[in-house]
Amino acid sequence: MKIGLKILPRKEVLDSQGRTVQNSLNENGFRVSHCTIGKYIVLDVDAQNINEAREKIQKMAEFILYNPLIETYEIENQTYG
Amino acid sequence: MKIGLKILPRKEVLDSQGRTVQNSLNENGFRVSHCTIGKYIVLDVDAQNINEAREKIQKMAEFILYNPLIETYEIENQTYG
Amino acid sequence: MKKVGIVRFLGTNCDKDVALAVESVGGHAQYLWYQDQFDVKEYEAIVLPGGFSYGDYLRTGALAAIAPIMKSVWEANQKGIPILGICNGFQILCEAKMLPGVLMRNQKQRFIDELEELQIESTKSVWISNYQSKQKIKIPIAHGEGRYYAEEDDLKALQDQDLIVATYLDNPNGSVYDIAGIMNTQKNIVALMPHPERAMSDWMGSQDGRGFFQWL
Amino acid sequence: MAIRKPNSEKLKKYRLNEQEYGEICKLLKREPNDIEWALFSALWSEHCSYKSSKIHLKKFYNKNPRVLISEGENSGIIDLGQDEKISFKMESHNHPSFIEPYQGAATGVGGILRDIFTMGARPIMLANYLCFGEMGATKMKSLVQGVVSGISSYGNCVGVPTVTGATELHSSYDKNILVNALALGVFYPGDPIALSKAQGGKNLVVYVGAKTGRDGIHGASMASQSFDENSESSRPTVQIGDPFFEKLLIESCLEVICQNLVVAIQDMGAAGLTSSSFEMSSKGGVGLKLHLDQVPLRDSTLTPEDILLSESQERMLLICDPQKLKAIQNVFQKWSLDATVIGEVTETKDVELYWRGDLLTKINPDILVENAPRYERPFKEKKSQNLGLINFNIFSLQETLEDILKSDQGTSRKWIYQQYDQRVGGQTARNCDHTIGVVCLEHSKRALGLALGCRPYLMRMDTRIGALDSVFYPALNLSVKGFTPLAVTDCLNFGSPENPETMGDFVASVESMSEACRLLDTPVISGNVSFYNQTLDQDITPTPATGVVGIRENIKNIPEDFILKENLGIYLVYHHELTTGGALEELYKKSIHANKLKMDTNRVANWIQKIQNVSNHESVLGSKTVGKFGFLTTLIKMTTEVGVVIEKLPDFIKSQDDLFLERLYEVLYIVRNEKTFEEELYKNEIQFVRLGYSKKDTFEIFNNKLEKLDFKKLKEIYKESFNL
Ligand SMILES: Nc1ncnc2c1ncn2[C@@H]1O[C@H](COP(=O)(O)OP(=O)(O)O)[C@@H](O)[C@H]1O
Ligand SMILES: [Mg+2]
Repeated sequence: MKIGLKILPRKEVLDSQGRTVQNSLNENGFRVSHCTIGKYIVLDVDAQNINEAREKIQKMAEFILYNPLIETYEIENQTYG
Repeated sequence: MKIGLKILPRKEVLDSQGRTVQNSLNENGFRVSHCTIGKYIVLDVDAQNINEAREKIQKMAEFILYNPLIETYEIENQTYG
Repeated sequence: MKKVGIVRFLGTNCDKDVALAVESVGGHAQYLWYQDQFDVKEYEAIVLPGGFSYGDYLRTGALAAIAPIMKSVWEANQKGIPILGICNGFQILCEAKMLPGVLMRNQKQRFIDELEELQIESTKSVWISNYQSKQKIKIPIAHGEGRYYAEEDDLKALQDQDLIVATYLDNPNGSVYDIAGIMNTQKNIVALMPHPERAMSDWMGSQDGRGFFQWL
Repeated sequence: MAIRKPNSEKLKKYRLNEQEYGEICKLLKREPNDIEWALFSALWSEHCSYKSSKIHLKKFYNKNPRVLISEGENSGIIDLGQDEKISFKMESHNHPSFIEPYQGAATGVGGILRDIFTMGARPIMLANYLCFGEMGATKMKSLVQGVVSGISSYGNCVGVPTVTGATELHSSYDKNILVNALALGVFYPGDPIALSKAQGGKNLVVYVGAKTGRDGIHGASMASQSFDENSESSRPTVQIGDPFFEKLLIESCLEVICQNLVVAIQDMGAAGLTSSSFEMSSKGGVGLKLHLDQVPLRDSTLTPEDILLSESQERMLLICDPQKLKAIQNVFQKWSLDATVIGEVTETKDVELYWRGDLLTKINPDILVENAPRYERPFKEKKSQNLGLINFNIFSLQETLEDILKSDQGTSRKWIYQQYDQRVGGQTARNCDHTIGVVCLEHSKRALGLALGCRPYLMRMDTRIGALDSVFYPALNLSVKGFTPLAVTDCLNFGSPENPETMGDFVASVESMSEACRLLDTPVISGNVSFYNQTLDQDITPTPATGVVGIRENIKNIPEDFILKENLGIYLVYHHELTTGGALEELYKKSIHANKLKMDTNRVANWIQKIQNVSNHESVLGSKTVGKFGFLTTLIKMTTEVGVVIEKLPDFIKSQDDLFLERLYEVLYIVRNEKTFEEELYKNEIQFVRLGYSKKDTFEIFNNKLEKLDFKKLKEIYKESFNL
C-alpha cells in the first residue's frame, strides 16, 4: 500500500531554500507571497488497511525520516497514486 | 491561497536517494518494498479560487519548479493547511 | 589579450580561481554580475564558474539558469562565442537547456573531492584544442551532484557527433557512459564537472588543466 | 539596600549561583529586573565570561613583534611582512553537535568564519579537529555522518577550502564528542583591519543578515553545563545555519569594510545580540541605545528576552556614520541582504534597551562584561605513573600492521575529508591527503601552512607531555616541510572546572603549551575554552587542541608526503626524549606506558628549528613526521607503487616490539644525493640512520632474516577501513 508523507520545515525555523526560490520566482514576474519547500516521500508498505499503513509510516517518520528539531510531518490520509 | 505541489522523480533510476533510504529503513527492521523521494512545495499565491491558484502554480512548475527530464509533478486539489 | 567574461551569481565561489587561471595564460578576466546583461561583442569568451549559485536550492543550477544575465549568455551562444561551464557552470548550462541532460546527486549520495584521471574524448572545440584525443589528464573534481544523465537519443547524439569532451577512468559519481564533460553541437560550449582551474601548476598537484585556457 | 534572597528556581533557570546573584545586586545597587536576569545569565556564563579560565589564559605566551592583536578582539592577527597579515582562530561546537550533529557542526563552521571576516580578513582555509567515541558506541556512526556532512555542506558552499584536520576516536568521547573548527583569513596589501569597538556619539547601530528567530535561545548558558540524561530534550535550542547566506555576508561585509564604511563590526555569536552589543559598547567606552522592536524577526511572537538571547545564525552588528548608511545599504542590497538601523551610539556609558518605546533597562555594560566573575578554582595536579615499557612479544609484522591500519586509531580518514572541498579558491598546494594543509598566498606567492595538534592518547598518558606535544608535534609537522612555525591558536576542551583534578589538567596544559610556545617563539594569538565536557561525571580526555600556522618562502618543491621514485635514500632522523607504546597499548586494550615522563623542552625546540633547515635542503624530496605507531607504520603510509627496502635497522631497535613504539621525536626523509644530505645533518649535529632505499613493488626488511611485507594490501586496508 503506497502512502505519501509530507515533511516540511517547522514554521519558526529558517527556510532559506523557500525564501530563495520565492525571490527568484518574484524576480521572474510571478507573484508568490510565501514559499516553503520540504520533502515528499512515498512509501510502499504491507498493510491491511490505511490505518495500519499510516501507523507503520509514522514509526518510520519518527525513527529516521524527519528531524523533529527543524521539521514537521504529515501522513496522507489516502493511498498514493 | 496556499497550495501544495508534489514533485517526484520520473523513474526509479532517477531516485538513488529513495533507494538509499529504503535500504536503511529495511536495515533497521522496517519493511518497505518501495520508497520514492521527491519534493513538496507550498506556494502562497493570490487567487479568487482554487482553479486560478492551480493555474498560476502550474505556470511556475513548468517554468522552473520541475525538470521534465527527471521529474513529474502534481498540484494538489485543495488548499494547504 | 583576449577578454574573458566570468559570470558571478549569488553563491558562485570559483570566480576568482577562474580569473587567476585566465590571467595566468595571459587573458584578461572581467567579472559579470548576474543581474546585469552585457554586450556580447565585447567578449571573446565567457566562463560560468563553479560554486553553489543560489545555495544549490531547488535543483543545482536551476535558479541561476533563470537569472537576468542568462539572456546575454544565450545571445553569446547564438553568436558562437566560446562558453565554458565548470562544475556548477555545467549544471546551469544544462538547466538553461543550452546543453542536453542533467546532473544528479552522486551515486554514493556524498560530496566527493578527488584528483581524477580523465580521458579526453574529442578535441573539436576551441576549449580543448590543446589536448590530444585519448590523452589522459589529471584534474580535481569537487561536487555532490555530478552524475550526468540524459535520455537515450541525447546520449546517442553525443556519441555519434563526437560531443563527449572527457570521460572518467574511474567513474566517481555514477555518470552515464562515465561522462565528465560534453559540448554542444555548435562546439562553442564546453562544460565539465572537473575543475581545470585547480590544475594550473605543479604546486597544485597537476597542471593538466592549463590546456583549457591556453588558447586565450 | 534590602536585597531579598532570590528564589532558587530563578537561579536555576538562569544558571547563576547565590554569590553571583549577590554580586549582581551589589554592582547594580538593586535587584535585577527580568531582562537583566537574562543578560547576566548569558554574559556571566562560563561560555561568554571565561570565568574559570581567564586568570590562567593570561599565562599564555602571546606577544612578539609579529603579533598585531592577540586579545580583546574576535580573533588574533599576525603580520607576515610583505604587506600581508593573517587572522586565525579555533572554536568548539561540542554540545550543539552532540544534540544535532549536522546543524551543530555546520553552525560551528559558520561561527568561526564570522569571527575571521569580522576582522576584515578573507577566509582562505578551514580545518577541523574532531573527537568521536568508539565506532560501536550508541549512535556514534550517525553522529560522525552528521558532523561530517554538516561541516562539508557548510564549508563547501561558502567556498573556503578545508585543508587539514584530525580525527581521534576513544571511548571517553562516547557521550561527549568534540567538534572544533578552525578558520584562517588573510589581509592582502591595503585591506583594513576592522575592530569591534563602538565609537562616536550619534553613530548608528545597524543590524545585517538573517532575521532573528527562536534558534539557540539560551545556547550560551547551555554550553556551560554538563550533559545529563535529558540533553536530548534540550533540542529546541539548537541553531540552524544557512551557508548560502553566510557566503553573501562574507562578500558584503568585506566590501563595506574595504570601502571604510564601518566604524566597528561584530558578529552575533554566543548569546547573540546581547553579547555583541554589550561587548561593542564596553570596549568602546560608549553607550548604545537599542530598539529591540526594530530587530527584524522571523517569528513575531518573540519576546524582548528571546530577541536578546537568540542565537540565530548569519547575523552581524555594525556601527556606522549616519552619512554612510545609504552606501552601506547599497552594498548589502547588491548582495540581496537587508541592513536595518536598530539604534545609535550615545555619549553616556550605558546600554539602553527599548521595547515599543518603553525602557527595559539602562545598564553600564562593564558590569556585565568587565566585572563578570573571575574564579581561581581549586586545582590539583594528578601524578602520572606507569613507568616502564611493557612487552607485546610481537610475532608477525604483517599481522600487526594490519591490526594497526584497520583500527579506529590507525586507519585513514579519507572517508571524512573526501567530503570536503579542499581546493576551492585555487590556492591549495597541500590538502588533507597530506600531513599539513598549505595554501599559496596570492600576493607574495609564499606558502602558508597549517597543522593541527593534540594527541589524546598522550594526554591520557601524561597531561604535561601531551600538552607540550600539542604544540611541538604540529610545529614539527610544519618544520619537516620546511615551514617556520609562526603562531598558535587553541581550543581547550575539558570536563568540569569545578572538579579540582580537571582544573589541574587545565592549568598544567596551559602552562606546558605556553612553555612550548615561548621556546618556539610561536605566540598564542587566539583560542577558545570549552568546559563541562562530561556526562554523568565522566570526563572526556583533557583535549587541548591546537592549530599552528607556519610560512615558507617558496610554494614550489615542498617535500612530498609520498615516495614517488625508485632508488631514493630513506633516512630516519631523530632526537629521542621518551619512548611510549601508547597507541599500540590502547589498541590492544592496555593502559599506557612510557620509559620516562619528562622532556627537555629546550632541546626539543632547538631540534625542531634545525629540522626546518634540513627540510629545505635541496636533496630532500619527501618527509614525514613519525606518528603514533612508530616509524614502520609511517613508512607504509608513505609508499605508493614504490615501496622500500630497509637494509639496516637502527641500533635502538632490539626487538620486533621496538618497531611499533613511538619515540618522541622522529622524522623520515626521502632523499636524493645522499652525501650532501648527510653533510647537512652532520653540520646541524642531528642524529640519523640511513634505513635503506626506495624500490618499486616491494617492501622488504632485513631483520636478521629477510622479511617481505604485502604493503599494497596494507595500503588498501589503511584506505578502506574507515567507511561508514
Ligand atoms: N576531520 C578531518 N578533516 C580533514 N582532514 C582530516 C580529518 N581527520 C584527518 N584528516 C587528514 O588525515 C591526516 C591524518 O591521517 P593519519 O591517518 O592520522 O596519518 P598521519 O598521522 O600519518 O598524518 C591529516 O593530516 C589530515 O589531513
Ligand atoms: Mg565573535
